[in-house]
Amino acid sequence: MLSAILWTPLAFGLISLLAPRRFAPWVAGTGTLITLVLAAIVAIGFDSSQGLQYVVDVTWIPGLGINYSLGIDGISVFLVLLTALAWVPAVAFTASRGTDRAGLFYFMLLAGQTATLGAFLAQDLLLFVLFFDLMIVPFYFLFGIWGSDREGVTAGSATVKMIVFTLIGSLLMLVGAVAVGVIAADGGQLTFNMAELAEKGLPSGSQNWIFWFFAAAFLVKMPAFPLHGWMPDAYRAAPLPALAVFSAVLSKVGAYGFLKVVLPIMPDAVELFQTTMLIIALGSIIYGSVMAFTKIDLRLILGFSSVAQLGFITLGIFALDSTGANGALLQMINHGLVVVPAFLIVALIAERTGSEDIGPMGGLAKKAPVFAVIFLIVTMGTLAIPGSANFIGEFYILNGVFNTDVAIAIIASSGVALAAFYALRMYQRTMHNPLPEGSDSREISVRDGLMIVPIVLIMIVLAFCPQIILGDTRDSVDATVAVSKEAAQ
Amino acid sequence: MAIEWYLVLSAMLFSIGFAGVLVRRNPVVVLLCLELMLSGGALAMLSFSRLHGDGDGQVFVLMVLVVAAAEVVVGLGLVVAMFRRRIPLDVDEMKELRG
Amino acid sequence: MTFDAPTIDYAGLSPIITMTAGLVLLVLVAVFDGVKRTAPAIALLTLATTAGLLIWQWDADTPLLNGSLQIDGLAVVFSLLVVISAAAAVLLTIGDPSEHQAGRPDFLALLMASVLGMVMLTMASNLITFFIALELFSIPLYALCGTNLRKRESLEAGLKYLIIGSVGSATLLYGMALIYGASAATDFTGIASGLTEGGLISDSLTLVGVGMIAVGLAFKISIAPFHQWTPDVYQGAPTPVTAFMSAATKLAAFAVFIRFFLVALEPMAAEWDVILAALATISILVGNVGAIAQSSLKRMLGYSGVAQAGYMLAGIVVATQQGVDALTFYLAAYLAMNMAAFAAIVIHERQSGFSDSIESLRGIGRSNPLVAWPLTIAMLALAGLPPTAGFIGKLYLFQALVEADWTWLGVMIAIGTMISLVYYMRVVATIWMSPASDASLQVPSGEPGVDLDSPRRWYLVLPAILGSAAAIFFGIIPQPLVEFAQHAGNALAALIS
Amino acid sequence: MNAASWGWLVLLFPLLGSIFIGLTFRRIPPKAAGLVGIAAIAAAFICGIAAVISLQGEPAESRHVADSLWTYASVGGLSIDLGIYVDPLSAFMVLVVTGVSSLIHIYSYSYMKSDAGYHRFFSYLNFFVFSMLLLVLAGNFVLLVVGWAFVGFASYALISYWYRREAATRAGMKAFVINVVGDIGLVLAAILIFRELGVIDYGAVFEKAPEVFTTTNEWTAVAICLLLLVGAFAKSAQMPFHTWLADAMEGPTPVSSLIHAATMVTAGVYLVARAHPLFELAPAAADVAAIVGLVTLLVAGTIAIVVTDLKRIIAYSTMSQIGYMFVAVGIGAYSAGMFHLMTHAFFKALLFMAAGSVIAAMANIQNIDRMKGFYKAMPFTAAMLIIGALALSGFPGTSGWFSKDEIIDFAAFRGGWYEIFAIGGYIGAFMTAIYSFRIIFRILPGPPCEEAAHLIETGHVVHGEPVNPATGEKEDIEVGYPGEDHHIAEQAMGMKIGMSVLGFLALVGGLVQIPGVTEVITHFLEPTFEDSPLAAMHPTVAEAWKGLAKGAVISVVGIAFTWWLYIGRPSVPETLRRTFSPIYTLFINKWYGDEIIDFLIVKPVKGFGRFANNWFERYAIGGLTNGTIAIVRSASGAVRDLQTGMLRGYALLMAVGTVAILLYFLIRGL
Repeated sequence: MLSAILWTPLAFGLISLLAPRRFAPWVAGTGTLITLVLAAIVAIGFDSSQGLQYVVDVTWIPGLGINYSLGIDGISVFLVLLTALAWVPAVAFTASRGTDRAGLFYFMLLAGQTATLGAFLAQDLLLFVLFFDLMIVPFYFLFGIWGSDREGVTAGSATVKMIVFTLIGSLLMLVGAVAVGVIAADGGQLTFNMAELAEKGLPSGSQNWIFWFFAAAFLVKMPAFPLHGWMPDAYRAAPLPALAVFSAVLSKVGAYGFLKVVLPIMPDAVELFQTTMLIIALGSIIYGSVMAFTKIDLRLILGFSSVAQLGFITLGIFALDSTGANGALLQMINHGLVVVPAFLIVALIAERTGSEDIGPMGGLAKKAPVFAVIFLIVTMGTLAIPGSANFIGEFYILNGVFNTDVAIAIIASSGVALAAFYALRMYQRTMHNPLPEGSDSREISVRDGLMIVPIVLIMIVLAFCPQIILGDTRDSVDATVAVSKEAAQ
Repeated sequence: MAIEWYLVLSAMLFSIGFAGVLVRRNPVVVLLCLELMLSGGALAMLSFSRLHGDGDGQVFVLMVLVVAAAEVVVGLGLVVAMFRRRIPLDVDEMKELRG
Repeated sequence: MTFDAPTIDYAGLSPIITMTAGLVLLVLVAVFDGVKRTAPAIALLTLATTAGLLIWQWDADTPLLNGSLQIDGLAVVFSLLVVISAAAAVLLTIGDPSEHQAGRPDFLALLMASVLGMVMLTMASNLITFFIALELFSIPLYALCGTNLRKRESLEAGLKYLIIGSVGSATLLYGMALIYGASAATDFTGIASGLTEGGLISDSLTLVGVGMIAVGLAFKISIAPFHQWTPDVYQGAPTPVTAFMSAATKLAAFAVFIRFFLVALEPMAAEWDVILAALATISILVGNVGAIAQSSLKRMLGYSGVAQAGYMLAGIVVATQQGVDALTFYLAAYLAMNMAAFAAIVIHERQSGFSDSIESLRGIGRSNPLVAWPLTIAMLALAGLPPTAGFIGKLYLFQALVEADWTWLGVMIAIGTMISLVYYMRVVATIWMSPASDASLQVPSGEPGVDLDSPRRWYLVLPAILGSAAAIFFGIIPQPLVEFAQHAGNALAALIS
Repeated sequence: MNAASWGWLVLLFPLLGSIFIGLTFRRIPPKAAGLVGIAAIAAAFICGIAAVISLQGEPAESRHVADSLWTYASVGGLSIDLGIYVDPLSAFMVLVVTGVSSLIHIYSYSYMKSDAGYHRFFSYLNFFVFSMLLLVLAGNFVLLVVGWAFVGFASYALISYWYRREAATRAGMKAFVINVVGDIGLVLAAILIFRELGVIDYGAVFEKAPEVFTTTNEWTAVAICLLLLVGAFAKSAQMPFHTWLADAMEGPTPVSSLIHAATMVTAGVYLVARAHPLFELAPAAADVAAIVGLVTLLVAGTIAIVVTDLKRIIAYSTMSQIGYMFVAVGIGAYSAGMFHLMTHAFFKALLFMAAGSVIAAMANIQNIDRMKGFYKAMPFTAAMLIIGALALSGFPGTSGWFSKDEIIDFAAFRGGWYEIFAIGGYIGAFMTAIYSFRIIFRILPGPPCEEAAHLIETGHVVHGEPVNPATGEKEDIEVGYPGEDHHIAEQAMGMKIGMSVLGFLALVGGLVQIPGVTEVITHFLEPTFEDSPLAAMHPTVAEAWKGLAKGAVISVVGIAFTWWLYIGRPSVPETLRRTFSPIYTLFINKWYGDEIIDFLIVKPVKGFGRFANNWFERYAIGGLTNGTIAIVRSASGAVRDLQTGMLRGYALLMAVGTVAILLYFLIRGL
């Protein structure tokens, strides 16, 4: 079952690459829908009381001790669903606008989905690393080929920068992952199964350096302050539908990695570097928020807001507290749900104004009240207004951090106020104020609405009952956090 | 005579050859210097062969002589080809490929 | 004194005999104009037969010719890879101006001689065969580099390669003399026991000998700081020759490197591992850094080859069987990627009037998928990105390094790989993300060598497709290649602690 | 049905109304939307009454119902139910909110008639009422935060309702961000409560708090209460979070009336009353509430005396009156505070409505300097204005008289240093009389101004061009700027109904709480405050009447003094202004509240933003990124410079390398 979820996108991607041009969008769309249905079936069938489920475990490279091992637990179940979901509007949006070299585009996009799903499903550490590295490749092409050149920065150079910087961490992580397996085996049978590795444990001396190899990969991917140097150029270059899924899902893989890999396998190091990580997270929150409200490019506002949000998520994870980690996981999903429509809305705004700078914008709500309301809901989600699931995520995160370090919690909470400012500013400067010449206040079309509204509806449903997610994730997350807690004692 | 002297001589031969490669600019002379270097190796080999009193080293030296000849042949061939193309026979002038 | 004729194991020798026969045949063919056109077929047939015989000897583990050669897993595996590389080179040669210049059978005869030297080198287990085989593969290669007689660069590359190569050979020879002097033996096992029994393991003169042999071999596999010929020769030599030597010289030289260092010098591994690790590190840094900002694709691949050699050397540093396995795997993968890359370059060259500048690749992602895809896959594989064999190769190396407590060298490889992304990805970016420049489209069709149909020539396309397919295939299903590599490592299992 | 079920219905109707109007905005005519909105709130009001009746049926000692629909979120022991808590206090608030809201909805139905965004307005307004009711009925602190933020959002949406005006959007942003700061205070308070008590539901929290916080003023209890106060102050525009309220007057007048006078801004008072068990465990925090209330009361009063914008005068007056309420709940006069909250809702909503009517007649000019002689032109509005002003200034017999003086009496009764609050309260009352009758005396009597004259002559309201008062440019009425037709109470039934009812309530609403006679509110709220020793204390009836008498005197003297200032000797204000010019400057600049916040918070954050953007991102992050690239590139240059193409150079490097290796080995061999 999980194999089907994993490979369906790639298979359909290949078909769309080879299919006649006009069928490519349909093939790709079908592929993402099938993936979504399969993921939904798995999520519905998920039993929160049992740990790892739907396990697939086949020897892949016996010579290297690597297994093709998939599984789903409370941590990954909704992230898989989010991944399956996020790609649907991205494909639909591209299909509705048409694109150059469509077959190749959908192939890359769907290959990216397979890689991302792989990272969430993998239960073998090296398989995880492989998919983690693989993710960036299709996006490199997507951003580079279909991206747009900005002043002084071509899409090509922006993406080279992106792939170099994100892979810096990934390669170190590869060394680290190998080291984990080898050191844990201690001359015995080599295995990279995450659960077994967590059980075997590592000597704390090795944990310390391996921890940073993993952290480098995850922090760059998020990206976290001060490792976000690649982000602005890449975000500005990227085609928006691809950027939507990139920002919504790929950035979460880093946070997921902390939760799934680092916490259980390197509990001593986690304990040791907890404060450092909390400070990095705090830096991301403050810096990301402040940057978000000085920027006028919508993509960068959202980009830096992601830096801040990922900061919150990291904060929650490294609170090493049940509420913090659960909040972080919930927040990963919430943020994904917010970002996908946000970037599509940016695309719609750009279609109406011909620009992505909020400087000269305004008044788009005039003839487009529905559009404005959709954007308003998304904005409120972004700033985590109490009543949204995002708020519950932040609330639990802050609660977790509060139990760990009061000062950090209080400083972090100022990020909430800054978020209110930059998110609202983004909304106001586009939708409100006078409508300048040359901007076209046009209502959102039904077709575009169908891409965005379902996700917005999911946001609203979750706002009424975030427990839908928390109920399933709770046990797995608590088990993960418990490992670190034990190490602390 | 003690083996040391042969070894010193071989080392000198080798070093002179290497120095020649470093300082001479005419490819033909450079090829000559290469022969010196090989001869240095061969002499050392011969001395050790005598020292150990087995024939392997001597066989080896025979082979080395052949190899050296072959090398020079190819080298000279290339020099001739360059000469025919009116390329100056100066290794310092061969700077098309660099950077 | 009675003379006992040595028993000759013809089965074990059969690949060498076949190669020699093919070589002689080619030289004969060169004489007769009427049959000259069959030369490539003869060459391919010879290679195919050799490959067949090698597979036949898959499980062999016997000394040949009184122990001067040894056919075992290591030899078979490496010879097979060399033969594959040669076959690709033969295909790519067809229609190349250098082949035209030198005369087709002569050109191929030189090539086959070089291959013969390499095959012998993989089997060499004696200093004499080691040296002869090394020279047998090197000397024809010097000539091959200069075969494009009309091009000044080609001649320059040939002469540079020859002179620097000979310096390397002489150094190697001198080192051999010193080792021979210390151990009183020329066969590898004899050296090992001679050194151990003589208590000369940390003797200065022995170590100097080891150092000089290391220098000689490092030169062949383009290890910095003995690498400087590499970019020049890669760029100047005819592309099919570059294609051949890029992987094959590394294969052959690494085979003997493994055999000599891990058999003959195994007792003193603790003496030389640090220096080799240092050389590997220097290579990784110099190669990767040098490749940045190159404008010639072949030259860039030359530098990249220096860096890759550094990665591979790490497999020897660890002095374990797993290291050999990883190295073999990496070399096989490297062969596949290089085959794809150079085949693509050959196709592109013939279309673009022999330009190998990276700029000339602008926009070919759209106009010329048969160049673009293999080149892209090759670049991704060289950069070690999944899902290519390059990724698994690095993984394998990391594992070997970590197990042998050489993690810092693994980190060096990781850092080198990061730097390498800059230039590999720049090529990919040029292919896919830059609009076609006017210059690359305006190829004067009257110019000699312009072959607008080159993407339709099966003998050019085949290596490109096979290479890139292999790079992907073994990235997804690496186990067959892992086992293949382990076959080489197993041959030394008994000898490596 | 029990009270909780009625409570759910109270919440349900406005929510449905909001969603329905929002979804059908293109389908149903504006009038229908307005009627649906009114009906929804009226239904909520009726359900509120039903809830009260049902609640009264319970025995006094268990007169509170908690009910939950489902588990909202539950992780790591922190379980949050989607639950409500109905007790006399919340029921009282429900009645005030729904009652006043109904009237304001009716008023808006006419007032906003020609506005293009009619649907949007009613949808927002209904959503606001829903949020406010959620705030009031929430059963735990997290849900309280939700309601708290929702009203903030609704407030934002309605302040920015005429979003074409940049002043309006800016004001909305300011209100929202300051309110978010308040939300954060509440969030941290909730987290701290959970950490200390392990529960988050009201009932459980109030039960456990005395057990856990065994000594008064334990720092955690104080911290919790102070954090709650941050939320309360931000929402109720108390210093130093007060600056948004005056700007919020950019919203349509019914919004000012409903949100920024009658209901939302008093939420802070409700919160303190709600959490009184905590505040009584942390008297220090309660004192902070009272002191801040007093300071705000006085400062806002001084500003209200000098500003000339009609709506802003009333807005500062609101701040000032909420100050009274904070004093009340801070010193323990809970029922008095709630009583003042109710009467204030009546007369302040009324004042805003009347002001809206005047402003409409002035074609949206709000400066009282321009207004004159509306007594004849708009008799009904004038009457309502006078009623509002009388009640506000605590004229004997009006609702404000009873409620305000009850607070001051209690302060005097508690004695000790609490006397300060009584004295401050009387000073405030005097200022209240001045600013409320300053409005009356400046805009009603005298020769009619241009607009008033036009109204008298033609019977029609002046048709001003829709102009943005801030920039003077022509407004775009399509996006919902009030249309060219302005509606005044005299000509619009809905406005008249809303105002009359409120006018009646403002006059007689105080009669429910005549000391010694009725005291309905005190008795009604008693079950909520039964555990509080402070609430049990009462001044005697005689003392109360003595206080009322004092209040009456101050009010009458104040009004008379104002008459003397503006009618008797119209030159005096100008003289005073010139004589006390520094003080006047201080007052007219609102005690530089905006500037201080700007200097302390906005500037540093913006400066940090500039620093981050112009310096840090460019040099540190860019340096890290590009610096790495530069190092690699320069290394690349070095390698390529070494590659001279010269054969002898290559050989030399080989020689160097060889010698280095050999040296290593030689040294090693020694």
